[in-house]
Amino acid sequence: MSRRTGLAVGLASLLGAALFPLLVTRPTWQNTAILMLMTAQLGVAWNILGGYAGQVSLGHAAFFGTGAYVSTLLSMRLGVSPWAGMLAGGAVAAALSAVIGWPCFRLKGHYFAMATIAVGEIVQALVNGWEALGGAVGFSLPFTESGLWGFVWGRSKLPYHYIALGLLLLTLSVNWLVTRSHVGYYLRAIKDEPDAARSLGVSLGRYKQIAMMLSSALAAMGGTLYAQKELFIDPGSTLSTSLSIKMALVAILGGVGTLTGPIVGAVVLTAIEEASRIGFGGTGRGTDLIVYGLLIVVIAVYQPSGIMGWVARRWPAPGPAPTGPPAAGLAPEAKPS
Amino acid sequence: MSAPLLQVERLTKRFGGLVANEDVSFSLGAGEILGLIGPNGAGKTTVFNSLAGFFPPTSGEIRLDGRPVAGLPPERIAALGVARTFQIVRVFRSMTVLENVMVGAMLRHKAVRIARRLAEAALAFTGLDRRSHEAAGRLTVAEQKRLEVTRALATEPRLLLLDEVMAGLTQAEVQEAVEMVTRIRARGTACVVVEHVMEGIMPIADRMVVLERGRVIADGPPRAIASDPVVIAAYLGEEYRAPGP
Amino acid sequence: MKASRLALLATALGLVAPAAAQEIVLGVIYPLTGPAASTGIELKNAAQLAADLINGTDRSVGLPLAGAGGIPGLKGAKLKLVFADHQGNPQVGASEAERLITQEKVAALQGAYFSSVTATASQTAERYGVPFLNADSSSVALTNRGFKWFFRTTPHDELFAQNAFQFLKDLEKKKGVKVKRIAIFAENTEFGTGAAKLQEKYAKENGYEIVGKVLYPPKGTQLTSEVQKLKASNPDIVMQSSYLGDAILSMKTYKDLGFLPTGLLANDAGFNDSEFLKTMGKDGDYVISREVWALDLAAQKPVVARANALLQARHGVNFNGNSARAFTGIFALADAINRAGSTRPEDIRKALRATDIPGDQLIMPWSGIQFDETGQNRKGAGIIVQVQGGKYVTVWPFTLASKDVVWPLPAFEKR
Amino acid sequence: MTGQLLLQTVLSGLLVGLVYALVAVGLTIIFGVMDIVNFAHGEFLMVGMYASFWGFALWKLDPLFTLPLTALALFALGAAVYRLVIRRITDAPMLSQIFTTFGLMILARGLAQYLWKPDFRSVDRTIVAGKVAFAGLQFGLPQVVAAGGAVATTGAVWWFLRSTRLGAALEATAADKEAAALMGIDAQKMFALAWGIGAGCAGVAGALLSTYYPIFPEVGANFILMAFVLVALGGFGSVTGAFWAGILVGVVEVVGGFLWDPAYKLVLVLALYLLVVWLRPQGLLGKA
Repeated sequence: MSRRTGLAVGLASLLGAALFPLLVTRPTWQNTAILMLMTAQLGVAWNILGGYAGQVSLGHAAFFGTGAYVSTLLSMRLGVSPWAGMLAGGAVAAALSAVIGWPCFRLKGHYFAMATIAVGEIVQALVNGWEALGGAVGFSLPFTESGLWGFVWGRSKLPYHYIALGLLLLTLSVNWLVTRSHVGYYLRAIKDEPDAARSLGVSLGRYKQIAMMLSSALAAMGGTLYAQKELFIDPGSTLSTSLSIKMALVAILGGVGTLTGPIVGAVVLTAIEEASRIGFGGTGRGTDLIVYGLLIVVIAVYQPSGIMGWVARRWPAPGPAPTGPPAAGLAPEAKPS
Repeated sequence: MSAPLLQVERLTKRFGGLVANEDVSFSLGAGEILGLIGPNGAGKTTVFNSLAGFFPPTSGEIRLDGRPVAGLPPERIAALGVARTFQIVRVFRSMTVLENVMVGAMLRHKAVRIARRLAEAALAFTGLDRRSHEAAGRLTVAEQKRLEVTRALATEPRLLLLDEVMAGLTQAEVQEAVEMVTRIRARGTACVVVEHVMEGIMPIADRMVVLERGRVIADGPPRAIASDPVVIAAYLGEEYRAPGP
Repeated sequence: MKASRLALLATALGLVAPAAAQEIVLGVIYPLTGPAASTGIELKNAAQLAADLINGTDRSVGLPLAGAGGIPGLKGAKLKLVFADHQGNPQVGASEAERLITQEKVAALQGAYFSSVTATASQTAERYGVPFLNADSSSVALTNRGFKWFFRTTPHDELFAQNAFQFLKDLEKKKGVKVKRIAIFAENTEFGTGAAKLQEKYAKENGYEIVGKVLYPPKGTQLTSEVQKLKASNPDIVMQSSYLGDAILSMKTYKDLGFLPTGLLANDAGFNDSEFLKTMGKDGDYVISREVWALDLAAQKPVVARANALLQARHGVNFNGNSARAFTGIFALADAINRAGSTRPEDIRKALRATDIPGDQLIMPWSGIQFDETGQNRKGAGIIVQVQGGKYVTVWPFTLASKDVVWPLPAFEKR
Repeated sequence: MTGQLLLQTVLSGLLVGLVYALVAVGLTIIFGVMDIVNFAHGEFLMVGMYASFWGFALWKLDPLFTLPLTALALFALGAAVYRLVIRRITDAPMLSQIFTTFGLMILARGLAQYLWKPDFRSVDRTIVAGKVAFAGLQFGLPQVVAAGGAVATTGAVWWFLRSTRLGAALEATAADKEAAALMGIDAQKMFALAWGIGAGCAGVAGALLSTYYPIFPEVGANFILMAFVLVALGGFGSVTGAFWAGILVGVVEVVGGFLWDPAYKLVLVLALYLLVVWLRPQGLLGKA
């Protein structure tokens, strides 16, 4: 679709998202909407590294968890406002990603993905055994309705909805700015032809690292929002590999390497999850898993390049095709070099 | 002769048992064009890759303006003003022609607007400006090679390494390439050109280095090279003589 | 037996009687998929049985509200249970609780087996001001969060730890068995580490020596290194906290590596799951476990046998600690709603605070149900059971014991 | 005493590692031939275990008797999964391949719970019940038999790849799809074969494991991470790599867990993997 209609659709959905909780007052739908916004934010954050830089990380929950733990520890032990905790969490996650990224970037394709799974599992196991970090018990945050300063609200969903929307917009704009800046050009160049990019003075490690740090910082901020909304964090819910895979799934389903792909993916995936669980969960026969698994397979098989890929094919925009699936190190023929 | 821009001394490169280069030495002044020729498998591209930093030489020295650069990674060597093209073309397929060149320009100018302006200028210089909004993947091989040159030029290099830029071109396209390299040199950029197309390289090279099985067997002006019996025996074959006396 | 089958039939018929005046909807959240699904479904079946008994007209089981044809205090309104699956995920537990409260308009909630999920689900109930009855999570933390709407019928880990050491003391007095060296073996989750901490505390207080503390990641592929470590610390008894899969795997590994302490004191969970004995057969014999229910309580409380017969008839399995607590939880809620005579949350909460169900009206070995200011049932009590002849028999407190405890643990070969 | 205990843990680790290796061999064959990481590989193992269980529960056949049947059934299942689903995504980017196999994993677990209830099952009386004890060391007989079976199967697969025409065709396809096609090798048949053998290996592992490991719909999750680590550690696509990696990881896990802390045995294995892969990005025996 042309740039103008693309923009129109974008603005319309933004308006829709903003008005949604005012129009739909049923808390369950409001909660599902917030879940979609939070999942979308994580998908967009993941996409900066997985889509644009072509580095498929399956251990991103380590950064999400870092955000959740840092802000929780700061607020519970030092009384620091979770807002400051959110920024601190982002910084710590960025630093952690630098430590993790540096050795992992030597690896390509499947090896990189496997290494990130290993890192994610190690972080979860270490936090699980570390008493000072709450160990396996995790933390229950105090349920004080301290409003904006304390980042905790009672029954109303609206504040959480708009914070989640705001965080999503922040993540989108960072993503957009990256694509607009030289970093974005460099990342696309690295993805297409890493050696050619190096011959033009592009340091692969540094720019992948920039993408990784931005991606992990934003994922960490998502972690803080999760902690403040659920008021309970433990290694299982914030550091698990299944959470990392979900972040990737959302971007893949929507269309990797596209700006809005992960948002569409988040909406569809969350809808499938909620509907299958609410619809069939109560039976206890596992039917919700069957429906969920079947839908994922069908979507993956018939829409390999994701929903936005289908949209781009369906209504081809003038000019070059969207970046589409990353090539370097990921296309099937790229053996791990 | 100004201080040598590039100095290669006793460059040797072994891949396990295979000796790709052995004791290769030559030098190059600013704004000079050096032809690097030799039969297939003579080690030309290995020299290129060593110069561009894709793998460290087994032994020997490479100096740029007197500064040793052997072993530096390609991105550092690029920053020092050495740009290159690839024997097998490597354009950024999913990006437009203009965007490809902008990536080159961004080495010196990170601001996107300035990089775009410089890229447009470079495209005009190499005559690809008509195709700037095409997806690079859709260009012909000849155009893609020209795009690589443009992209390399956009990094404002002092030394340009051209790896068989003229291979597979029609007669007319070879002349265009020769004309373009001459204009590049006119701007003060030195070039090392690896070529098989003799009529492309002979007229523009200030000096020629001939490689055979990894060793330098001749180094001198094109005319001397064309008539040097050792070179002829190894590479040129009887029937060819340099144009003119 | 014939009479009870007829009664069951009547109950079934009762169900299809014309719709009652008004329906009381209760939300029940359990893990119906994922690794704990088999336990979740046991809890679900038990809760449904309780509701069906109350809605039915058969009074033979002898529990006060059973056969009352609905809640008398609300003109015979029928109980309707709506089940939700939290898949063992705290976030899903919270959103399911919210869905049940806002969409299904439940009058009260019961759940959620995993302490971590109970934490988030009960938090949502607290936000909405809906009574949350927890029948089966034993983490101590749940009742010191200062919640107004949270009520727990089951005793928690602190009490179970005290029971375990009281049992060892009584054992010493009665049978002159001197236990000195204790090894703790637990999964490194909230359930395991929580229990381990309490066991360490009470071991020190009672002068026992902790010779080894082995924590393991659940759902592992093997437990060889763990059992080797236990064997190396050569303890007199092992206190173990494992869910079903690891309980089975660890017992088999004990046998393979020829390791057998004089006593194996399990912390319920996997060791009391109906699958455990089915799988282990006689290798599971003589395992001692803390429990809150055992079939042989029927000797002193006939209601236990009658209720168990109904579950046996419907699902072919006996009650166990988990399902008995789920069953009792529903009755506690029904009793409160009946006394409140309304489905308004505030009325139910006040009624729950005033709950005082005597012990003989329960199938549990408790002196009754009475909630203290933190919502914890102060009359809950644990018992200790031992597997003898393929069945769980009560061996402590000695007053309730139906069999004498077999100590030490006979070698696997000599069974 | 500790010397003997150490030897005991090393050998126990070896036994466990060999079973890991068999599961990983199946996974690495699928990857080697098709560059696809099968997230649902654990579920093939699960189906193998259930097949053995039902053989035992319904007809009182010991899992070791029905092992060949289980292997064949899983071979067929693997080929069928390829034909029905994977065939459509062979050329899709790695990401949607991960997405598809992840979907298959969830679907398989849901079906298992739907068909066979979520309860824990086990084969309680198997002919290999009992213990092996010598020189003060003790091992469960099922574990020893399982390790033996795993080595035999891995050896058979290795022999098949090395010295049969079909095996050579498979290796050729792994090396270069297009070149193999030029030589008249039907890639589709090879892919189906790869998925068949991969699932077959998991089926055999399932049958062997069912003699001592509890069986439930989620059992695949316990083994899949270990299989991934072995494939990456051994080198994607390398059968021998997966084999040696299995032994190494098995020993490191059990001995490390015993000497240091069982809570961190997985961390030990993963740290070992990261170290090796960092030094040799293509894994122990992977293609550079």
